[in-house]
Amino acid sequence: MRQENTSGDVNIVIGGEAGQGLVTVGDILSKTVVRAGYSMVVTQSYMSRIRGGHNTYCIRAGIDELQAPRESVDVLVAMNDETVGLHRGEMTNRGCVIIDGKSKVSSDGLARLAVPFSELSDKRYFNIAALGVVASLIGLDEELTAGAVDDAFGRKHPESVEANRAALAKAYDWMKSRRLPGLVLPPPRRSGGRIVMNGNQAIALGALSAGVKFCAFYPMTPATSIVLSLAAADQRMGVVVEQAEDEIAAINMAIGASFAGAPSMVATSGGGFALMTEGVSLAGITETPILIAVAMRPGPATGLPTRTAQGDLEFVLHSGHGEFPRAVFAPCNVAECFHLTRGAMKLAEKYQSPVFILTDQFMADSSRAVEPFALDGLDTVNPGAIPESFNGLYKRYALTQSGVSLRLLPGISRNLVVADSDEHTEEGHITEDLAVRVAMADKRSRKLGGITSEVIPPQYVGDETPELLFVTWGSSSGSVLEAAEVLRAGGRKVGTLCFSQVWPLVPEQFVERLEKALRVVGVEGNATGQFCRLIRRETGFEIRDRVLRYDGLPVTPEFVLAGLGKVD
Amino acid sequence: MRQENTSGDVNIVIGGEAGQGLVTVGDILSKTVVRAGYSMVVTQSYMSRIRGGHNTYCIRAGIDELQAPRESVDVLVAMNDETVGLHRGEMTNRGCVIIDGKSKVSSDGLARLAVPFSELSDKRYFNIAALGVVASLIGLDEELTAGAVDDAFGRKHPESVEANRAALAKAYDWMKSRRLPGLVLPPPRRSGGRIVMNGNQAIALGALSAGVKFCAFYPMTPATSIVLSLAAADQRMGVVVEQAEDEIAAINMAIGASFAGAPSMVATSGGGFALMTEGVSLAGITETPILIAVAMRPGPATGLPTRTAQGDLEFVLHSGHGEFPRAVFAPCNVAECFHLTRGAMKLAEKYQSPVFILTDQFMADSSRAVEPFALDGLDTVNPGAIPESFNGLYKRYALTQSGVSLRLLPGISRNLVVADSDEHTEEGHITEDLAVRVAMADKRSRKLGGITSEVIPPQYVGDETPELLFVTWGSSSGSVLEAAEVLRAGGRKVGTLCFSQVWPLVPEQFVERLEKALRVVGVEGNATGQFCRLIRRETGFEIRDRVLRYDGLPVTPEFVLAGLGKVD
Amino acid sequence: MATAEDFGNYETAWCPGCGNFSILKALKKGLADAGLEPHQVLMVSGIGQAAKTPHYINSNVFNGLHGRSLPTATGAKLANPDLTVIAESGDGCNYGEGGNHFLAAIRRNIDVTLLVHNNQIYGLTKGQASPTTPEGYVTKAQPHGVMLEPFNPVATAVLLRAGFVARGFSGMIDHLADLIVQAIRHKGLSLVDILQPCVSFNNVNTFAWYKKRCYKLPGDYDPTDWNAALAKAEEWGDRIPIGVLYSNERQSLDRHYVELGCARGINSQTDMRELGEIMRKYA
Amino acid sequence: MATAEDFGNYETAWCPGCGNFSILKALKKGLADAGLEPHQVLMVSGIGQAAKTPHYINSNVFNGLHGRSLPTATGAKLANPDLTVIAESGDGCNYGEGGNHFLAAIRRNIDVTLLVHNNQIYGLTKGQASPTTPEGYVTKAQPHGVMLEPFNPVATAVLLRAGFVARGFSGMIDHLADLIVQAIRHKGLSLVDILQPCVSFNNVNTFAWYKKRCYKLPGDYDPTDWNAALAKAEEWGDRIPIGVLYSNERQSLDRHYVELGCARGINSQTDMRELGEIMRKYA
Ligand SMILES: Cc1ncc(C[n+]2csc(CCOP(=O)(O)OP(=O)(O)O)c2C)c(N)n1
Ligand SMILES: Cc1ncc(C[n+]2csc(CCOP(=O)(O)OP(=O)(O)O)c2C)c(N)n1
Ligand code: SF4
Ligand code: SF4
Ligand SMILES: [Mg+2]
Ligand SMILES: [Mg+2]
Repeated sequence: MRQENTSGDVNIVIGGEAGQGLVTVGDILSKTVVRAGYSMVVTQSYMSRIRGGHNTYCIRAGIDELQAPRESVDVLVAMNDETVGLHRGEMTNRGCVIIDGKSKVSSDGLARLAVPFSELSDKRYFNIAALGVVASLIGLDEELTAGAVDDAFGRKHPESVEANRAALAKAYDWMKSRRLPGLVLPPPRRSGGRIVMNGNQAIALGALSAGVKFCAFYPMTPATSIVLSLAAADQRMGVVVEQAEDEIAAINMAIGASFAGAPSMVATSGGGFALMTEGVSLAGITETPILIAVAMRPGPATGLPTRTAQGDLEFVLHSGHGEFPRAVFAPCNVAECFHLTRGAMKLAEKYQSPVFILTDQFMADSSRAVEPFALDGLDTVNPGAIPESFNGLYKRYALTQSGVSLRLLPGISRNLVVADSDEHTEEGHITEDLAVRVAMADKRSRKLGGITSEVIPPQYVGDETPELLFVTWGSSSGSVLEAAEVLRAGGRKVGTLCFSQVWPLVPEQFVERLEKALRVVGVEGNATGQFCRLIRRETGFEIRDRVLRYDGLPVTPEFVLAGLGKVD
Repeated sequence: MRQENTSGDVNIVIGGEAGQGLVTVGDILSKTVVRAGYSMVVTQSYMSRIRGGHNTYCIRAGIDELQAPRESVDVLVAMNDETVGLHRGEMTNRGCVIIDGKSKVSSDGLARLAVPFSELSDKRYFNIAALGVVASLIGLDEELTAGAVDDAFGRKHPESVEANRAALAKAYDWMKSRRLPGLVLPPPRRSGGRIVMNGNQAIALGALSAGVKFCAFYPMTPATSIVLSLAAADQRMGVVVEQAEDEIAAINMAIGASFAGAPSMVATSGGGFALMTEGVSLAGITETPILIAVAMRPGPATGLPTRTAQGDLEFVLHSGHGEFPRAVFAPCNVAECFHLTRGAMKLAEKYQSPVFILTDQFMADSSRAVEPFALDGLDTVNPGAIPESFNGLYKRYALTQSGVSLRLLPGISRNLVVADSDEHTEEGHITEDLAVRVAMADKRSRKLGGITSEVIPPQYVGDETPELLFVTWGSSSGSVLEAAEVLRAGGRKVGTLCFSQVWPLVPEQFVERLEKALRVVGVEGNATGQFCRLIRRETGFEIRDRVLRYDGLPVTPEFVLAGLGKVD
Repeated sequence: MATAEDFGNYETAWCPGCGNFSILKALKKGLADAGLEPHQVLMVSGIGQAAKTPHYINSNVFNGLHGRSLPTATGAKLANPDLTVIAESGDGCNYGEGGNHFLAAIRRNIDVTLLVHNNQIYGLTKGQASPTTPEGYVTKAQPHGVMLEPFNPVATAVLLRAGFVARGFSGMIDHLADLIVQAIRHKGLSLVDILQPCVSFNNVNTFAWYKKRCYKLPGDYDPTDWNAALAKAEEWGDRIPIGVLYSNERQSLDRHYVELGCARGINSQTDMRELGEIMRKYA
Repeated sequence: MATAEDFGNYETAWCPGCGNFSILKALKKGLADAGLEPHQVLMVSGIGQAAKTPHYINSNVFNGLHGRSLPTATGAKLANPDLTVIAESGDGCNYGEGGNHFLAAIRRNIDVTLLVHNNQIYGLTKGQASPTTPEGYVTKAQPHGVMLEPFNPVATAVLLRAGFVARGFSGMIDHLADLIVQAIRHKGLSLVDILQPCVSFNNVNTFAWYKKRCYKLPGDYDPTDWNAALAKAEEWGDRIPIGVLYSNERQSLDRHYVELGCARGINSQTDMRELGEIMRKYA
């Protein structure tokens, strides 16, 4: 089932080998699109290698708010011949292939722009020429595009500015007589002013805005870019970003740093997270705040290291031995990556607990047009209490009604702070008194009450009594929202329930919606319907119809609609 | 609520400091009890230290089949004064304290055998004298006791045999005029012939009987003794037991060994298991058989390292990133430790998957009187298929209906065996073909079908339409069974549903029982009712009434009955 | 100024006669001699008998996971470079489970003092071989004797040019206290490997065994001579040198981060204006 | 007898110009020269660019987890001591994530050949510093340059008395192939640290850089002289020695287990009678 474009958007796929510079072209184009005032969703798909293979950078741009990728392609920028064959089947009726004029590959009657690259520029600037062709094709202003090119290269390679400009100008020039009206975007509804940001950048920015001061990591796709964004800002923001010898070291460093007073985080993916689970448990019993960002990719084990999945929900939810409270957020879009990360850091400090941001490769690499975040006056995490506010004999784990004990930091007052991974007394010292054990376990459990009282309810959109209700979470939400709109446009009464916090769950917030709907369909990026199982565990409500994707690609509106057909 | 002894059993607690030799006395006494023909349940409780503190070794012996510990104490062997104060409140009416005559500690009107140890023996043999006193007290034959002492010391310390004998004889002699009839066990109903074995020894024996040839481990209480039992038999049985540098190494070694053809296992506890979770996922995707024994203790983190808990069920069940099938067994008694371990090893090989034995400190250290296992003619795991049975181009991950591919071993034929932690082709080579990915994920999932078809149903005991149904699993089962009997004796219609396999669950095997019962009560050794949650997830049935213990001690019949009172 | 007594006097869970008692004594003396107050000190440990030590010291304490004292200590030091951070654990903890962190901490040259109670055995788990257990030593887990070559921590540390490498003996308390003072004062990773008798599980390397063998490095020994240090670090058997084997003046990782402006201590505030500029780059 | 061609010819996922190609070539030659047939060989790897190598060799393969090739190889060798087991992975894999296993494998002296593609960078994850990256080297993850002292794998292996320690250069294929043959023939842990240019992420240690510096150890060099070996292993900079730096004849762990009767190979059967006797001890 392929859905044709009807709504003023265009879907561009740049395809080619790793190392050909797709990402450079894609990033500049997406910046231009957003600066022009369009909405945008980027989807990146790449292989686990540095050169060769087949990668794509997909930009969907439009005048209305877009929240999801689209599978059908309007413009295919084929950086090599192979790309044409691989994507031919995805082309829409108005589809057009941009390819080097020298290529002999057949494009089967598809509209084809055979670009005489070698006439337009030196080989080094073919990319920019291609950029010019596609930018012109969809109607982006030349000056705007040139500005984005300058921004990308100007600082690093001032010597190339002119050559880039020239290649771009030639490309625009060459295109003048070749506009295909069907692909030109209608004038935007707004005048730019938004920023271009992907999920991982937004997580980094969110953490910085909350006052993160320490991050330890071991490189792992697709989490690494969170950390690289922090590292790029380390001197300006005052944050230590330390590459650890392994993931175990990373989480233990972050816990040590947090204990000592630095708002701390780690970022990793499934396999690296597996190695952190003992540390999660340590954060649980020592009641040390920590933010753990897990960017999912398909497992088990190494699996498909550069693709996307939502397959680690149950693992994250139950990670760490023993029992202790936690919260798990799963941002549904890039703005939420920022806001939920902020919220998660604050929650971690407030409840002195591990808190998770569960994202995935799709979201990590999906650049969007985002309203700049209002940073002025944002509050930051202030670790620990002011020691002056306290007098008496300090007890790190004083038993309280809320389960939360006053947290002081070591070294900043004469109060001694004692934390312990063993079961411990209120003073933090190791104990084998079993009554104290129960009191401490209960104290820790009580914190879940507070965490639960702050749960972000799932977002409901749609008819109050839908015939069809979609339930989804995290990065799949955008596609579900769009699929629902398509169905509504077809006259069906559809609702969507998107969870951006997947733990704890508060059944009262949503169970009625499940019961009222004529039919409920769960949509997730895994093979076992993990979130559906969780809902049943927490509410008893069984979501039997499920649209599950686990081939390494993001859930798309098309996939949802096609899947619906199958479970229908 | 304390339950008095009525049924021909006696409960002995030996208490004192670590390093005082409690375990030696306890082991000899338990051997004697079983050789005499009694049933027995041992409960050991010890602190995380080598000397000092307060430990107990509790032996419940009786003429009927015992399946659970008892909290009330009939005989307290106080190796130091502190012990009296700590256990005074647990003594039954007929209770008696055995203590050094020189002790001035008050025992508050309890019957007291003040033993003149220094008159009976040299200081080195006080233990044996104490053993003689308690053995005589409960009516064990002197020769039988002496034989057990000889067996314990004879080989290692032949020089001490006579002195031990003498001390024992003096103790029996001293006791002649001091028998307290209320504590003498009735004559046994059988004439011995059983063996004395705890859960961990039975796991080791079960693994050996299934042909285990490789075990790697990093020491961790309460799992270490599984490995020590294997190590003690390594030369005789042909098994390599290798101490690893950490738990990560342990599981990866075992996976390597299994791949190469040795039936393999690891044994650890929660924190060590956390470090193994990446390896679990590796076993999942490479389809390498492995037995993982997890002996639980209270968490989070270091928690109470020498106590018991059932708090890692959900963690084990969801351990490892990505999705792949597994089976989890939780032996309800020592005999099951043997049989389920055997079964688990065979299942692991058959479905080329990780399989778990989930036990805990209580079961690990709980010696019981067990019928010797019929070893003759037992089958063992035969890793891999016979290469001659196969011709053609070998594909390690050939797609099959059952999901199980023919497993050949590397090096024993010209067929090349290729395994991969990445998503792979049928040949085992790394792939990024997303259709192949789906086919492989589906293939792996299909194995769950086979595993499910072999699930051991929960054991049901009791009335067909009970007013009260207990649901429990693993080591808590014995106590639940006994609590039910007590209630039945009180005229109530009670059923028990004990799960010794906790994953996968087959609702048809038990859901009707849940629905038919007037009231269902879950009993578990954790704070959140993990198994109850799992049942709800899998069946929708909510077990609201729960008796949960998480103070580090085993669930006892008394605890169940008292807890029932609270939820009643 | 604080005295050794100010660092407390607690009941321990150790066996009578254990070498840990003298280490504890030396540590308290060392802390006092270094001029530290209890609240200026953060003791970080793993799990094991040695790792219980921080519970017996009046100071800030983070008693974390088995094998992980070094990364936790590293994180704490980077978060608050003003703290005096001491990682204290056993040979199993640091050279076994934590072997990778040992290498990395040396390479980082983080300003943490690492005190290893090296009893050449896993004490708390009842006597399995540790990385430093001598070849041939029989335990229940090694019924045929240890088959692995023992790990030489001080030689490895010297080879990798750790900031400060010393070996002490729990039986020589004043000498050990002095090593601890020097280790604390040294700005960089400071290892003090402490020979510690375990009366319950190590019947070879006893107090008497060490007493007979340990000798102090001569006064003219030059710890900045790497080659000499390596030779001394390899000396083991009939004579065992104790003292500061090696030291250098490499800049510590925490200083690097402080100087770069990344590590600003715990009172620094987030500069939202600066962050706004970073965000604007995305426009 | 098998030839280098019998070890296959596959398409790779490496960058054009990568040093891995020559290593692959040398490996195939080495396997053939060692007189091995494909089915006698088990290649075990971790994750990374180097770790893909086994997929390009016609042999048995276990491509496991990042950092874990050594324990997996160790288990396989103990299960079937007849196999020729080769662990092959990158510097990040073996000295970073797998650092603890590196130390332990040396101490075990397990008869496994360890080939490390040392490109001094994390290649597959796009160029972060590895433990062998030179101080000061700038990457996106180390924007201020590496602040850690680089790890010297061959010196560490010599210090810990690994069975066999060699360094090769991917640019000298025949020499490397010969090292691989010797490493395979050596009964014990055999490390070949292979200097490998990464054209995508390491612009310092290029082919030309190595070419200028690498020299073969002289014919009269005695690899059984530990002190000399340590000195050679420390040599780095303008001149880099390649060849067999060190070797000894310590018995390998697998031989120990074979001789004890613990490791009986994969065809041994369980003796139920013996087990019965063990069980009877519990009576
Ligand atoms: C991850 C993990 N693995 C294993 C253990 C069990 N464990 C606790 S202490 C210890 C060994 C302690 O030896 P060492 O560090 O030498 O300290 P010692 O008791 O000898 O002072 C082990 C293996 C644990 N707590 N956590
Ligand atoms: C547990 C875990 N952490 C991190 C990763 C991500 N990862 C894959 S390869 C790699 C680095 C590879 O570097 P190296 O071993 O030097 O090999 P190279 O690519 O340079 O040949 C990393 C960090 C992973 N796969 N697993
Ligand atoms: S077991 Fe050994 S190290 Fe532990 S307290 Fe006892 S003597 Fe000391
Ligand atoms: S990234 Fe480097 S190591 Fe990897 S294939 Fe390319 S050149 Fe070789
Ligand atoms: Mg030790
Ligand atoms: Mg590398």
